[in-house]
Order: sequence, then C-alpha cells, then structure tokens
Amino acid sequence: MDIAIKDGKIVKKVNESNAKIIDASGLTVMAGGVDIHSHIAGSEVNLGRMIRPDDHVKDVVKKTALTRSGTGYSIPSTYVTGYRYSKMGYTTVMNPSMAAMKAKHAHEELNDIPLIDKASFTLLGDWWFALENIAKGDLEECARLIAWMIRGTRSYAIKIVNPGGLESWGFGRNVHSLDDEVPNFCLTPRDIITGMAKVNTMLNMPHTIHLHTNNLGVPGNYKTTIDTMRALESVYQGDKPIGHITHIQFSSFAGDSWAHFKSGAEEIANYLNAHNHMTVDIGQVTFADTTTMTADGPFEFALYELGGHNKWVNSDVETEASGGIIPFHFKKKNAVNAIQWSIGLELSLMIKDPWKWFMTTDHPNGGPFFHYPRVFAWLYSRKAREATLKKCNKKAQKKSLLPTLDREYTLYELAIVTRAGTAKALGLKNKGHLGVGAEADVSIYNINPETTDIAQTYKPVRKAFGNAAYTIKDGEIVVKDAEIVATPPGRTMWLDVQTKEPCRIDEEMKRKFKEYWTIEFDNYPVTDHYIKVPEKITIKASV
Amino acid sequence: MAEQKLRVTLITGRTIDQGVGKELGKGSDKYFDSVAVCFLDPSDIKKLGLKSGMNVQVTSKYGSVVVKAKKYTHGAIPGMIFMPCGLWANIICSADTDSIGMPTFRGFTVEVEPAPNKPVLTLDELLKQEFGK
Amino acid sequence: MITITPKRVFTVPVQAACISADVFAGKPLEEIKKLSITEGKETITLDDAFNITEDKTIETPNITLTGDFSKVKRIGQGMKTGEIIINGDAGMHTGEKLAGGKIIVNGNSGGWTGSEMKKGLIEIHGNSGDYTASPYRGTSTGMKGGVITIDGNVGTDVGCYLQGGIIRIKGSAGRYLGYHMLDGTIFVEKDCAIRAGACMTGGKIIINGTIELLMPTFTIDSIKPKVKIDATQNAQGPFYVFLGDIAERGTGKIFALKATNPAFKDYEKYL
Amino acid sequence: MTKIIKSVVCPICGCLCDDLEVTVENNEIIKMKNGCAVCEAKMVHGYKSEERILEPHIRKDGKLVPVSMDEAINKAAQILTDSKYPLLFGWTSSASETQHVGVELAEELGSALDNCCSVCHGPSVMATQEIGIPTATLGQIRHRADLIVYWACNPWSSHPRHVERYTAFTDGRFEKSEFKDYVQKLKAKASQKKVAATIRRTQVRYQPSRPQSATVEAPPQTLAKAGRKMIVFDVMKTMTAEVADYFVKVEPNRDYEIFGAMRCLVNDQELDVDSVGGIPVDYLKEIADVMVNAEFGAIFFGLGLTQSIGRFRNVELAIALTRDLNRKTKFVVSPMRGHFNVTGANTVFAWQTGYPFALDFSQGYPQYNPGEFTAIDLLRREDNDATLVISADPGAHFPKSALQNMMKYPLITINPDWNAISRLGDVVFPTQWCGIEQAGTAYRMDSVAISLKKVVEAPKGVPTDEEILRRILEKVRTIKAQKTTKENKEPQKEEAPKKRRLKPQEENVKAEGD
Repeated sequence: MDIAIKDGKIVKKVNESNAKIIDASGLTVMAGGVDIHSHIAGSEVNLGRMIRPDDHVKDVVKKTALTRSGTGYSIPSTYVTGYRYSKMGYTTVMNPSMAAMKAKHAHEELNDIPLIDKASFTLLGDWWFALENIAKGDLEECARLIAWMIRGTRSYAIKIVNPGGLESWGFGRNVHSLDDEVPNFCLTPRDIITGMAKVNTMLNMPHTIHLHTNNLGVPGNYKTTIDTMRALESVYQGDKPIGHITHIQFSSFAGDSWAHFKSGAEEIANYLNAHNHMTVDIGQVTFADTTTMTADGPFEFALYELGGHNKWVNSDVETEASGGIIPFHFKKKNAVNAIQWSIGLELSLMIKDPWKWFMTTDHPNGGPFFHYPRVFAWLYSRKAREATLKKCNKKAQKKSLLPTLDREYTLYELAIVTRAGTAKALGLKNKGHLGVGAEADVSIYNINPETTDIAQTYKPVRKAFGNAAYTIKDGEIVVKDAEIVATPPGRTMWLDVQTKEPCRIDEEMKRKFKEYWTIEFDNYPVTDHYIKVPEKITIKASV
Repeated sequence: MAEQKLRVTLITGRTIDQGVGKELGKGSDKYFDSVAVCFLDPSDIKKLGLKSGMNVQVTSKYGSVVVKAKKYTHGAIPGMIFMPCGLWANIICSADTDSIGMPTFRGFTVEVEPAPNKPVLTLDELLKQEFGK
Repeated sequence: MITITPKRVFTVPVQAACISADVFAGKPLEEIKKLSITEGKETITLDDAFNITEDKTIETPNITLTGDFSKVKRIGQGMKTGEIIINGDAGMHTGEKLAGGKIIVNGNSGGWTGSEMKKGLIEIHGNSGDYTASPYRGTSTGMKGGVITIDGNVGTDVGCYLQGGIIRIKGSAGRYLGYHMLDGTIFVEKDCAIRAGACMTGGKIIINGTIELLMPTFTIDSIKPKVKIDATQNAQGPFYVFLGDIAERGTGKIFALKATNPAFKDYEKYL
Repeated sequence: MTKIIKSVVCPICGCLCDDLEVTVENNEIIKMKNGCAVCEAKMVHGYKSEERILEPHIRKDGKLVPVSMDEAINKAAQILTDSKYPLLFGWTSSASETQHVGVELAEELGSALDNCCSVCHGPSVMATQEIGIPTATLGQIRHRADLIVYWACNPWSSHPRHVERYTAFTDGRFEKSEFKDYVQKLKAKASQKKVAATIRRTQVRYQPSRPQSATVEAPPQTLAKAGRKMIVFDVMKTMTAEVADYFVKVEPNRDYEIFGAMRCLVNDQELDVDSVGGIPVDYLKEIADVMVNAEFGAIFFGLGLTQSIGRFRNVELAIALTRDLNRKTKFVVSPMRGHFNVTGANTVFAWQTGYPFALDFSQGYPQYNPGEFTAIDLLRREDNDATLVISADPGAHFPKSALQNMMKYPLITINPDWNAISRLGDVVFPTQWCGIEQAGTAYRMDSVAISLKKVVEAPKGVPTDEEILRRILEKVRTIKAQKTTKENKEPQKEEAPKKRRLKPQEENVKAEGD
C-alpha cells in the first residue's frame, strides 16, 4: 500500500515522477505519535528544570550545525524535548497542566520546542470564578467564563486537578473524598467534577474534561477513583466519553496504608470494561531517577513527608491552582515503586478495549517520555515484562497480577494506544491516522511486521521504536535514521470557543478581577505575540 | 575628644533615593548625592567629631573612597555604617565570593575617618582614577 | 611515565579531563598527544598546549605534571587506577569522582578537588580551594570513600554531604565544614571558622584548634579523653563532644579540643 | 496630541506593577499615575535624560568616538570571535525575547553566560537547587497571609509598592489591609487602649518578666492580635521596619544561626544557649509561637541574606524553616527578586539549557556551576579575554578588583544610557528602553510573565537590543564560516573532526528498565 503526501496532507495520490519516494517496505509505518499527557513546558516544568542541575549534568546534548544544545535527563530542555520526541516518531504532544496566570510563560516555552505540534490544558478546577458559579448553580455563566479563559490562555482543554483540594491547600488543608466541603466555597469536589463535565459538554469541547482525581497517591484511593467515575455516569449522554482520568495508575492504589499497599487495578479495569463514558491514560512507572511535578500541591507535600527526599517545591498560584515538585527515584527494589509499575501494566493489559486507555508515563512523573519504548516492550512482550518483574522487589513480585496476564499487544493495538486512540479522545480528526485528508505526520520504524516476532525479539524492536527510521512532520522529513535532519517549529493548537453570548465583562467582573488577581485585566490574556505558529480551532458552543 | 578613626561594620544596600538617582541617570546630581554618601549613627558621628555633610574616608582591605557623611535617622546603628550600593561603595568591596558568584558586599570591617580636605570624586573622576577610562 | 609541561601561560581555563592514568593507559605517546581538550572555547589537542614526553623506564607515577596547572581543570577526573603527581598548582575539579589510584599535588589545588570521590587517595601539599570533597550543585550525595589530606588550609564548604572516607586538614578550615555530612570523618589540626557541621546528621568532625562559633543547633553530649580518627590513629583530648544538628534531628558529632576552646565552658553546666 | 495609556508595566523592580497610567504627549511621557518614586524617576524623567546614547561608539586612541552601526557590529563580532573565551553578562533589563537570542549567541560563541542574578538572588536560586522552595504567587499572599515576615530586606526602598500591592497594606479575600491600623498607630502612637483591648482578645499569657536585651526590643503584645501582622528582621532599622508590628535587630552575619535556632524552636526542641545573633532565645520562642499560630505565613527575604556571610546557605535555612513550619501550618517563602526582568533571565536560560545562570558553552553543551562560571569568579580569576555587557551596569555594581580585570580586555556594552559600564566600554551600542520604547515580556519576582508595553517611539536610529544581538550573531556566524573555509583551503595537517552524531537515546541515557 502506498501513502501519498502533498502540501503537508495525506492525499489519494501524487505524481510519482516528481515526488520523493521513501521505500518503506519491510518497515512499520504509523501515523505520527500523539501524546495525550506530558509535562513539557510551563512554569512548573521550568522550576523543576531549575532545581535539578544534578539531573542535567548526567545527560548533556551538544550543539550541531542544525540542532541546539541542551540537557536532559528527567526534564529535558525545550529543544532537546522536541528532538527526542521526534526521534521516537511522535509529532503531537499535549502539555496538560498550565496555570492560567502563567500561560504566557508556557507558550513562550512551547515556541522553543521544535518539531512537534502541541497544545495546553488550563487548570480550571479550582478557579474562583468557576467555583463561585458552580456553587451558585449557574453553569451557563460558568461555561461562558471558561470559554473566555480557554481563549484567553490559548488553551485546548479543561484540566481539573484534585478538585477542591487545591483551594483547600491555600490554607494547608486538603479534601479527602468527593463529598468533603471545600472551605469558604460551599461546594464539594463532586459538584466541581460533574459541573465541569456539564460545562465541557455545553461548550462542545473536542476533548473531555481532563481529570486528576482526588486522593491521588494515597493507598486505597481506587475507591475515590471509582466514585469519581460513577459521579460522571449521570452526565453521560450515551454517545461519546465525557471524562478522561489521567495517570490513573497513581489513582488505582488499594490497601489501607503504605505497609499494606497493593494494586487496585482489577477493580478499576472491571469498572472501565463495563462502562463507556470514560477514557484513561496510565502514567506508567519506568523506574528512573525522575522529577515528579503536579498541580496537586497537597499530594506533593504528603509525598515529601514520606521522607527520603532532599528537595520539595510548592508553588501556589493565586485564585487558580497550586503546584509541587519533588525529585523521585523509582526503584525496582522498592516494594511500593515496583507495585506501582505493576499496577500500570495490569491496567494496560486488563482494560480490554484499547480505545479506552492510552499509554503515557505522565512525563516526567512516572518516567521521562523517552522511556516510552520500554513501556511498549512491556506491552507487546510478556517476556520483557517477566525480565523486569524478575528484578523487582520480592514482595511486589508476589502481589503482582502480571504473571496471570498473557495479553501481548499487537502493533495495531500499540498504534491505537499511542496515536489513533489519543487523537480520537482529543478530537483531533486529522491526526492519529493515515487516511486521506490527515495531516502528513508519519513515523516509520525499522521493524518488519511480517517477519519479526516482536514479543520474542523485544529488544531490537524496542530500540527501533526509540530511533525512528523516518519521522515526517507535515510532509517534511524531520528525522532520518534517528538523526534530526530538519527542525520546523511545530504548531500550537488552541480553541476559539464561541459562546452564543459572551461572558459578562462588566465593571463588576473587572472589579472582582482586580480583587482576585495581582495582574490587571488588560494584561491577563495571552496575546497572539506569544504563539509562534498558531493553529486556531474555532468551536461553536451550545450556550 | 574626637577620635581619629573608627573600626565599623559596613552594610551596603538600597535606598529609595539611590533608586530614584539611578533611574534619573548615573551621571545625574541626584545619583551622586544619594550614592556617594555614608550613613553613620549619631553617636559615631560625635565620636569622630564630624558634622553631617562633611567628607569621610572609608577604607577597607580592598580600597579606599571618600564620601559624604550623613546621619542615619531610622534607628540606632552604633558600630555600623551604611552605604547605598553603587560605585563608591564597591571601591571598598571585595570580589571574594566563597565560590558562589556573590562578592562580599556587606558585613565586613572597614575604617572610617574624617577627610575634610579630600574631595568626593564624581562618577567620571572615580572611573578615571580606578580604571583609567 | 608521561611528563606534561605547559607550553605557555594559560589566560583562559583549560578543560582536560583526559589527563588521567586510565585514559593514557595502553596508548602510544602519539595518540596521547592527539587527545582533545578545550582552551576557552577552542578545541585543541593536548599537544597544542603541552609538551609531552614519555619515560618508559618509570612506571609510577604514571603521569607527572610540572608547571602551573592552576587554570587546568578536571585533571584525573574519574580515574580508577594509577598515580598522578602535579608539581605545581592544580586547577578546579582535580580528582573529581576519583574511583581509585592516587593524586599528589605539590602545590595548591582548586575548588571541587576530590568532589564526589569514591575511593583512592588525594594528597595536597598546599592549600585546597572551596568545596573540596563536596558534590556538584544540587547533589546530596558527597564523597563516599577514600582519603584526602591537605597540608595547608581549606576554603569554605569542605566535605559537604560527606558519606564516608576521611578528610585530614593540617591547617585551618573555612566556613561550613562538613555541611550536611551523613558519615565519615573530618579532622582539622588547626582552627575552624563558623558553622562547622551545620545540618550534619552523622559522622564526626574533630577540631584541634579553636572553633570560631558553634551553631546554636548543637547540644553538648559529654567530654571525652580521646577520639578515633581512623583504624590506626587517635586524637588526644580531652574533647567537648557536641551532638547535632538537632534542627535536622541529626546525630553527628563535633569534637572540639577543650584546651583550645575555653569559650565552651558555659556548656559544661548542662552535663 | 495627548493620550493616556492604562495598565502599563513598570520596568524597574521585580514587582512589575502593571497598573500604571501613563500620559503621553508628542511622543513624550509627561505624567504617570500609580507608580512609586523610582518609577516616576525613570518613566517621566530618566528615560529621556541627556545621558542617552544615541549612536554607536568605538574607543579609538582612548576616546569614545561615534561610528556607524555596521562598523560597531563588525567590531563587536570580531572581538567576540577573536576572543578565546568571552563572557556575556547582564540581561536583566532586557525582555525575555532578547535573553532568548542571548543564549543562542553564547552557544554559537562557546562563551560563558551569566546574568545579574549572580550578584543579587543567585544564591536564592542555588538554595532552591539544594532543598527546593515552598512558595506562592504574590496574590496568594495578598489573599491569605496573616503573618508577613520581611527578613533582611527593605521593600520600602527596593520594592516601594510591595507592601501596598501584595502584602500588609492590601485587601485580600480572607485577610484585610492593615493600613488603617498603621495610620491609627501613627496617630495614637500605639495607644494604651488598643493594647489593652488586644490583650483582652487574646488568650496568650505573657511571662511576667523577660530577659532584657540592649539591642532588641521584646516582642510586643500586639503580635498576638488577629489579622495581619508584620515582622521585620534586619541588621538596622529601616523604613520598612518602622511600619512593622515588630522589628528584630539582628547582628550582622548571624542570620544563619538564627534560622537554625528558630527551626529547633518551631520543632519544640530546646537550645543550650541563651541568645542567638544578639536576640534572647526567649524572644525567638515567642516569635516561633507567632509563626506556628499563623493561618498562612509568608517570609520575604532580600539581599541581606544573599550577600552576607553564608550567602545561599542562609537562604537554604530560611527555606528549611519554612518547610518545617509547613508541618504545623501553611507557610511560604519568597525571594525579593530585584531588578526588573532578572527572573526572566533565569527562566529563559533554564528552559533552553536547564540552568538558570552561571553558564558555560565551551564544551558545546551547557555547563553550570556558580563559583566557576559566575561573572565575578571568572573576572576574579581573569578567565575571560573579552566581555559583552547588555542591559546591566556592573560598572556601578561590581567590586573594584573584578572590574579592573574586566578592563584589561575589550568590552562591548549594550545599554540605553551612559551608565558607568557604557562609559568604560570599547564598543558602545545604544539601545531602546525596554518597557518604555520596546515591548516584550518580563517575569515578575514570582515568575509570572507580564507583557511590557511600548508607550513611546525610540529616538531615530536607536535599535532594540534584540536586533543588535541578532546582527552580532549573524556576523559571528559569517566570520566563523569564513574562518572554516580558509582553514579548509590550507593544506590539512590532520583529519577533519568527524561529524558529531547525536547518540541514539538508548545509549545516551542510562537505561535502567529492562
């Protein structure tokens, strides 16, 4: 089968006499990878970079005639991020956690990440304007405000992190269940989640709400996670998913304490197999000396209090969010870490429908994104899983369900959980596939699908996934034989959500604005100046 | 009986006048007036037999500079002098950083003495004298 | 033995991690000459900057450096075996991450000498700079083993995050000696500046001279007649023994010679 | 023609107040509302002073003479490429867009790259690298903080609107301004009545007698009141200290010991000493209690910590204290980042290279080490043989010996006016005032990006610093290309170095999972 590319799009056919022809016979061809959740830019990410010279010094990248220099390891510098994604055949990455107030910073950084298309999700779950309107029951006004915010921050989706918990963290507290009251705001996490899901539907957003659950990282939290999914059942209209739980591995813990820590993967997988209103991504642990970072400030503090960490960053953002960073070394010999690794894979293997779950490491939380090939190997090769499990903590080995799971992913399934499924969940119609009309983002790997038993020879296949034979971005060859050969900037996608009537930007709102933020109303929104190559997507909302 | 010299701890820092002066321009009179000065505790001024506005010479291991003496009015600072950050103060500061990039700008011992006959050099004069440019 | 002397006075820093017995081992002289180093921003060969000769009759030391190497950084970095003698001053990061072998500096040594060292011996017959035996920025695992001896004085922040091994200082020590150390021994024969042992959680610092000021976060434990420096040697007291840093809930020990620290008499009331 | 421009950002200190109202008449700012005295000095007067550089200059026979822009660019590029190891320093009064080009230039040159952070809050950044930092944006503090501690800083002088915009004298959602109280206090000189009422309201019982200190006042009973309180620690009483509820006078260079002691007291541990840094331990105990009892506390610290003995270790312990306090209540700590866009320089450098300042590109990749690649240390050791200073004035803010070493080699400067360093330059470029004549982005002290506005046109022929840098970069590339072709034409003595391949990442990074 031939794939024809013209003007950056996939077309039916081209005139072969003056076309460049790539002979991909005996190779694996996929659409460019689409990452649904990877912290690659923004204030938080950069603070993580800033506090880890010890991490950078062990992974340095030299300047070449074409490419810029930089550093890794767990949070690579911007240029290196682009290069490394591209070398894995990824062409689109979602930056899932952007504080609205710091959106300009995120966009400035995204501009410096070449070779990939990107978009950001704005943290809105604890935004005072949203909380006040949800508490009042005025979801329509809430929707209009959120539309204004999505536009104003040049963002792509609604991100909700530990709803209610971040606001509580303002005074050093947290919420512990869906029905705890959020101090000072007369509402509960349940109200926020369901309210936001309804708002998301009203706005006809291409992606669902992108949810980081309450109680993340707490033993026994799988119950909260199932409660969260149940709460959203009522919003489901039977057509398409209405919620996405991100890095669900961190929300699938069973056991009542760290000492009795175990996997809640089976319960979560069973629920997801029986319901169609949710999608999830995993947040797979890859055993690395990495840097955890999340807007979930209280979680990071709790993690810090477990001990053994030398650095703790907390960064609250007024009226909107919080954040935390801790360098973290996931070790195979640590029982909890090893069980976490197992949970991620158990979920991946037990959720039957590959269109319901997606592969992420929650970069850099579970491990840096350039460890994806390792995760692929664990998915497509039981042998690879066994090899790693053998090196894990004995207690974790005993508790792991992995020996009972025979499933081995095919290349097709792998393509779903890394591009087709993610593109669909994100509502990116022209990405994630190679049909006519799709963007010409193609990755070609040196894997012969007909002659290779990928499960048995997992190591060379893993290597091939990390070193694309070709990556084509918008019809341009950007990687050849794992070498960067061109560095186009990549686009930043953002939504222009058009509501029937705009939100009331009246004196009252401006007064409140002045009261709530320390930036002037006029100076708050992100302007066009901040996006080097924009791709505006216009959406008509139903409110 | 007035003393010849006092050994004091030097503190440097910002003042609002220095801030205004630097923004008006490094060559401005305001900058000169607000930076080529040294604030002393009234008791130390008395010890040296000075009057506010008289010139003093401040000397450290690293250099020596003549500035105008002024009274510190916010609170007692016996045994300390305060100089607004700027070229005059930096003449007597050390480039020793303890290997972290930050020079020693404050908290070290200097000697201060009356210098009624020595002029306070202007920015240009001081640059010429110290750097020959 | 390879002998290296500078061809000129260096005006900009030279990074020469390749000057190491491991790297030279088994290489013919011509190949050694072609090893690449940087002088400022320029990449040059070892030969461009140094006169290099070989004397096959001498086995140890493997490398002798003669002249002013104070601008030459990273000599013997990560070396596992062999011996380097520097007759002159050595630059920064000398013997960084040393994993074995021996480096002798007959002169002064720059900052970060023996940083993150694991094994081996560094002898400095002069002074040593700031951050001797201390790790890189942001790293909380320091020197793990081996011995560093310094005949002269040391700068500030020496032995930070020390996890093992011995640092012997015949002269005086600067501020923040043994900052945040977890284990290991530091022995200072002369005086010690302020904030010794700040944030330490383990290990011992022995000071035969005067401590300028003890951190208030240390609490007196006892008075001991002597203390063990290593398997073969004791320091003769009596010593005041302080425990700390209590702000870090640490159990590190500072041994301060009673005779030279009369200021600590006040603490005796708590014994 | 008069126009009023609102929401203009002040390009002076780390507060980046963005509520200025500027009146422009005939391309000239004639009036400004809302700004502080320093802001007014720059925005209304300083930017148009006679000290403005209007054309490039080159030093010929010891005298600076005007030259064409092309000549100056060529000369600067030549100096930088001829130099074995140049230093690029400054960046703090430039927009982040300019800083962005700066990193590219440094990378191309293989030079050292440092920003003014190394002589102001570099130690704060380094402390963060050692133990992290619990911090917050300024609005969070405005809304919630009922205890504000200014440690070794004097915002009244260095950040004049900090108190009124972000802390004690501002109304937040949960905490209200203490300004009226302060005015009352001034009027009534802390009237007896109020103190009595405060004691009635509080249940804290005071010890009947406390040890006396000659230099430090005892904690006032008003520290136990509800609502916002402000404590100032400093070596000398300042204007900020005068508006505070309590001023604690600290012995110079003893902050570290005090932080250590405070940590123990917050953790309910006993000390073997009676006073620390000139402060009786009993006073410190009361202060520790006030901290623990706060709903939300904020510590702001300034150059008094970063420039006195201990430097980043002082900050490290300030952060450690804050961290300990978070086990009991909510506390944040924040450096009073000073100059204009110094935070932006850290931010931009960090996202491009991983490191915030003290960079070196001589190895082809970024290296970082304060003490090794910081400007003062490089100058102290005389490591560089050429310097480019952009949008900063080390001439007025570096110690003499460092400057003397800098003067031994060619110096290129890019600054809008004849500040001290421009006067010392060998190639002197004029440039626009960023934030007045040039738009762009700056980062506030809490690393919030804010867009600067262009309110007036720059004088004719004066380019932006970004443009100058781009032209120098372009010229440097041309000269380098010429050099390579020249070298290639000469008979080759040795093999050309092999084209460096980016290693496949599997080898590049230590693989742990298998």
